[in-house]
Amino acid sequence: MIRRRPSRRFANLAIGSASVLVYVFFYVPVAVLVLFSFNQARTGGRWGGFTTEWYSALFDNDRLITAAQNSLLIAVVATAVAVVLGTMLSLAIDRRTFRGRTAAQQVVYLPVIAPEIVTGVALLAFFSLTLGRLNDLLGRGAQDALRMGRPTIIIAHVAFCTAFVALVVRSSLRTLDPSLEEAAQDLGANAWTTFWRVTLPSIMPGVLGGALLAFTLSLDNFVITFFVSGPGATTLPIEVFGQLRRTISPEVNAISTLIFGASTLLLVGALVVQSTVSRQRSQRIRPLSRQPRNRAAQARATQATHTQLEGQP
Amino acid sequence: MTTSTNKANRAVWLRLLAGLTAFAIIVAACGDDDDDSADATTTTVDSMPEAPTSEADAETPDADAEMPDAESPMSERCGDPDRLGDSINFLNWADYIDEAVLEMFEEECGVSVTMDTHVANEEAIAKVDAGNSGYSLVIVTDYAVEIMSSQGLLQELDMGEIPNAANIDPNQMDPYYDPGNVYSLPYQYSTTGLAFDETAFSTPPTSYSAIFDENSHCGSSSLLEDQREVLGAALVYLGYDWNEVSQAAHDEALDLVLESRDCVTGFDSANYIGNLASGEVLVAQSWGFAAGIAYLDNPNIRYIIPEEGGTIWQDNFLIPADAPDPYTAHVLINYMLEPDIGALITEFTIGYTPNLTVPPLLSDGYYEVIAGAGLELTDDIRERLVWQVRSEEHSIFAETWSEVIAAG
Amino acid sequence: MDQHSQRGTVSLRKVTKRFGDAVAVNAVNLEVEAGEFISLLGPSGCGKTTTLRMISGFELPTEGRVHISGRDATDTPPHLRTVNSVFQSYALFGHMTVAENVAFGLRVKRRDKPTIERKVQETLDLVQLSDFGSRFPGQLSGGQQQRVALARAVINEPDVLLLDEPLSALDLKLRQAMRYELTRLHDELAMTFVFVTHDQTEAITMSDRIAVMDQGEIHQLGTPVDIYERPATRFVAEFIGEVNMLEATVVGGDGTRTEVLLSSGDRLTCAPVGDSRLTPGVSVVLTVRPQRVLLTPEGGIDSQEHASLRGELRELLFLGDSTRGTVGLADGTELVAVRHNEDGTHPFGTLRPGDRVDVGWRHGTACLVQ
Amino acid sequence: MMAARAARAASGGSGTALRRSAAPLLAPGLLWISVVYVIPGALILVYSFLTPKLGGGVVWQATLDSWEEIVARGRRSDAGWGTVGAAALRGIATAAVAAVPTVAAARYLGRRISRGLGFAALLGALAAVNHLASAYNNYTAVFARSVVWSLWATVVCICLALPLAVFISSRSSPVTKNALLIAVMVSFWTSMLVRTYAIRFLLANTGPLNNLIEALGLDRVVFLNTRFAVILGLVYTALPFMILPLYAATERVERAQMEAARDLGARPPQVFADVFVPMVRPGLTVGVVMVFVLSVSQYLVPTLLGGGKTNMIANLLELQFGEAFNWPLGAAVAALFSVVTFAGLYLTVGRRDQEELL
Repeated sequence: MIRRRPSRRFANLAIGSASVLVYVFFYVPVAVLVLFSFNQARTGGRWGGFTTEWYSALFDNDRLITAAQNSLLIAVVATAVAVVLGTMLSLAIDRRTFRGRTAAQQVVYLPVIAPEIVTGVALLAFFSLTLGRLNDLLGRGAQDALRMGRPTIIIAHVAFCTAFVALVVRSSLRTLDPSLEEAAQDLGANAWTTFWRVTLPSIMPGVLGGALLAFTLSLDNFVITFFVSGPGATTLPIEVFGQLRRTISPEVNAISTLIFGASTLLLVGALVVQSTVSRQRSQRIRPLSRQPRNRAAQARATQATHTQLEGQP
Repeated sequence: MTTSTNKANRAVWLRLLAGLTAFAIIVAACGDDDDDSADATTTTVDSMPEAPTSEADAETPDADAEMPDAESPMSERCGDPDRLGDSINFLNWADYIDEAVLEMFEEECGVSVTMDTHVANEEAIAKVDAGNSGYSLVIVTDYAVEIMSSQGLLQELDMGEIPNAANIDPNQMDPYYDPGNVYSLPYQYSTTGLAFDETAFSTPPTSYSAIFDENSHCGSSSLLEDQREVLGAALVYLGYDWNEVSQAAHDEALDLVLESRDCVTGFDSANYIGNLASGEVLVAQSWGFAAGIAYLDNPNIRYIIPEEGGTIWQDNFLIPADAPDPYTAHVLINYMLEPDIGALITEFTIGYTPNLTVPPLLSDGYYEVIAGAGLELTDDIRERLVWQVRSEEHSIFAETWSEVIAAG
Repeated sequence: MDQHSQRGTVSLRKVTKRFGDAVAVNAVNLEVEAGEFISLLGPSGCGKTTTLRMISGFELPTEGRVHISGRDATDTPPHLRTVNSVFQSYALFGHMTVAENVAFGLRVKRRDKPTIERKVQETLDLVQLSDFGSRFPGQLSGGQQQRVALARAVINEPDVLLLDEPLSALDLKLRQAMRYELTRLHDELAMTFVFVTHDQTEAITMSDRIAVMDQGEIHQLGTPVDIYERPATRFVAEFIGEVNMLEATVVGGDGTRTEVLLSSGDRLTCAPVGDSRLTPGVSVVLTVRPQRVLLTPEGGIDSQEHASLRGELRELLFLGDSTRGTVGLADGTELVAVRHNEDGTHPFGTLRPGDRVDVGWRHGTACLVQ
Repeated sequence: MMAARAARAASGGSGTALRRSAAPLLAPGLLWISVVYVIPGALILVYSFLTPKLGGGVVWQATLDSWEEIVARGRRSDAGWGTVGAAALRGIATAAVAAVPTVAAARYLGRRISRGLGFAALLGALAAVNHLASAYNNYTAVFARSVVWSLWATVVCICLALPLAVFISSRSSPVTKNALLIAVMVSFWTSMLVRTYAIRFLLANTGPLNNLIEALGLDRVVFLNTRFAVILGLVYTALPFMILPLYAATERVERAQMEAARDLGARPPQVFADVFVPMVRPGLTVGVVMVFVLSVSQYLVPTLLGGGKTNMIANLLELQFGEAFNWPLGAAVAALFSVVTFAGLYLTVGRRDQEELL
């Protein structure tokens, strides 16, 4: 039995229960929508029995499927571009000195702090102005006109995704010792090789994290997308928002459940991989963290000391 | 042998790469091309393995070869096959058409319809106003037609291409917003009034007092989230005209709305339908068709046009001035004015059809809802209905409404 | 006893600490006297830090009681104990200046401002950082940070100052300087110091007493001389300095001496460790410091006052200030002798590797441990 | 070896190599963000000086109407000189009420009393400004409300995220940690809209929460379309953005420093205020900025959970850009809103944290 001071036990209990509360808060709405995706009653509020008909209906619902495809496509492209641009930006800001660095940083921070709705209306104004002028200039017929749609959505998404990627990558760059890169260069690697062989692998978690965040933000964006979308570019949030005029259809719950399930599976898979890797690794190196867990490391250190002492005679 | 396999492999790989590049380019640059580009992309990628070495011919020949097949059994409802495009972008109110109609049109005429939806007329206007919206056919409500035509955003309809226009109820033609139907033809129309749960009232309400009078059903009533409808209702309740623009009248109407603000569950144009069905809301200012939808879930729902009056509104087909394919749009309008198609649409929307050939085709179910929910549009009721007018001077509605927004 | 006289004492009574199944500290008894400089010495993982943390209150003993200044403090939370700690990593508050760091303890006790300012200056003077008050810890060197950590603890005038490997992060030169500094502080403050270290030199040079710990137990508690000259266990002997260890079996003896048989076949008589368990048949280890070992040509040892063995000189190593000779005994076990070089002459005369030699030591300088 | 030397010579040594021009790395991303944010932002400012066009958009004819409307127009409903007095009274009352706990806290934590008083005064000033703004005109009223609600949401987010961050970072296994973090993210992967709609259902008058309340023998409570629902929605939406940075900061907290503080006699609340909070401050700042900015411009939450009865700045913008057909006015509101937000952030975040943020 481990004795603990009552106050500390109370604090642990408080922290633990608050955390549980937060997760409950997060997941009750998700549980509701999962439940409703299996609800026979079309209008929510009553339980009309279990059914999977909404899932089969979903596959016949071209609008939702197309919207989901659009969302995914836009998110993938925007994320891909943003990862490259964002990583470059963060490298420039963190590893290079140049005039106007602060100003550059502030521009990068703009998408994070700019109110979404303002960005949305500003982009609507901007695109309607510039696309109109461009079309006049190019004198194109209506058939191949430049217009709002997936390209404009992607342009907008790339911008805020880039900013988020840059911020996340920057944070992992900052924990990376620059002497590591200098060492690589000292060993004869050119800047390019250094980046691919040393810098990128070290900041990979940051890059992946940034990509994940960017993907999520792009997938879920409603306000900005709403203002810059065009023909054939309806994304899932916009489609769902349109449906809210009546009551949300069970198919929407079904597709949300599917997305939720897929992302959970994906992330749980990643977690399993990570845990396997870390278990393998921990057989070699154990974390040197806190007192009670420390014993293995201490035991090894003891051995080392002994060896040292015994090695003398 | 080995070499050739390698070569073949490499070729496949290169083609795949090219395909993917094409994919990326299509995605990044040509989201605006005429076909649904998701389909176009799929075709390109699919055709990759068997496509010959040249990349130029990857796109058209197959499609062209297939087109006549699709066209040959084409009915006369599809207009001139030579002028008909193969796809069209269509902007409609959300949840306002049976999607089967679009599939039928595609099957019958070989035109794929990409429908996008809007949730406000203003949204549709803004999209078209931005220029090169890509939409050949747009559906908006009455006053929006007037605004768009005054801005030169619309092109005149060629009635020669829309023979079915002759089917339209003369009552619904020649509206105030488009005299002579130069730019628009009616799609569906409905009214705005009150919907209520019959069981909650000993005597059915006949007036907006059911909402504006604090004592009745406080906490279970709802007003639309629409400045014109709410303020209009308040104005007529106070004895003014629905389209009144005087400051004094608006001051009074504002006070009334702000008072009832604490009583209504919300200003809500969407959720009240479900709430009526579930009993959470007992009386609501409502679109006519919405009362019908609520009735489907809760047969106790009734709809009235209050004695002070209500609005009539009509959604319309129109073709933007810069529509990429006006001809196909005309064909689609004509198609949707076919009796069977019109019936499909009206059965779905539970609105009123302006198409005189449609009523005989509507199901008993439809009439049951109309009769049961009290949605019949008699001449007596028609007299109480007004059209909402929208011009510069009506900006006072927005000013008054911003007070409502500011209040909470 | 009145509490005043007990101020500064620490008493651990059968204190045990378990983490899950692992026993970190096992039924330790320790009485620390007021004003004493005591070191807990042992390898990492021996339980010394856990012991210290039970005194500071960051760990609760699983069993046993902790008394500080005569009062049972087992259940007193850390902030109410009259002890202060200097942490291994210093744990300085990076967001506060040096002066704010030092003032922290007084500030949370809500002393008045002038007092705090005065005492902060005094304490900074004491650790020779008078002019560094407005700097941030990040701007200081390791040694300076160390002294801030000291000042931050001693300003509270604790009954007992706990130091957890405070010198381990410093380089050799600084470490030596800080050793002196700590001793000086201890003398000036007349405070009880409990010092945790794995470095025997630190413990031996600074402490009044040393508790050598291993596997959660105190193997020996004594003055540095005791620990060095008369290790109580094989572990202590091995851990402190260099030592020759010869396997042996007790073959006889009385109350004053013990007769053992070495693995090399030699019979020796030793002073007993006062351990009654040394009955004939028990196997023991004979320990003797290389500095105590005499190395002479054959027959050069007076066997009356010395124990002596015969062997062959295997190796001579010149170490600068001393020379080290390794002797192989009959069964091959080795014995090391170290002699100081004086006046540049060879301390072992003309002996060369391969010579037959006698090795021996004065009776009483070797110890038997189990 | 030779190769290494040659490479170093070619690049002019590693130091110079790192000092090469930043332009190629910087230009694409910076240009992109500028095109999407800076230029349209400037355009919005231009629009605010133009004439509205019926049907949306602008007529390119300069006017100050929009700015006059925002700055000079009074509120019809409850403006008046009396409100200034009322605002002052309210400010003083708030400060007085707030002073009790803040001074007590300052004393308890061993801080100067003046700091507690200062904080109370700040709250009082905020209340007074809020009162004034609410009465001044429609725009300032909605503005003030958005800010106050977002501040509440931020406070609630801190209160929820802090224990969770501590909880996660005190798990020993990295796998558990990641699982818990991912659990925060996964819920985030389901459409915000749909989840907000689910909250709507939960809070409805006939919804599960009210059924529960009734089952407990209490009266049903109107949650929906109240400020409670809206703030709850704001918290729900923005919470992950508080948890993640706060967790990252908590991970970096050195346990030894907290122990040192306790060792020096600080009680747990003092350790929290004097050591823990300063140490997690960078993460806290990031979280506060994110939550505040996300909340203050929220559109979906007040629309879905406010039911038109409880509105925020985005609803006002929607009115102007939508039904009101007054883009210039909307642009002016947006411009003012952005300027005030940026200025506020700049002033509150401070230099040191800014470095931390950027």
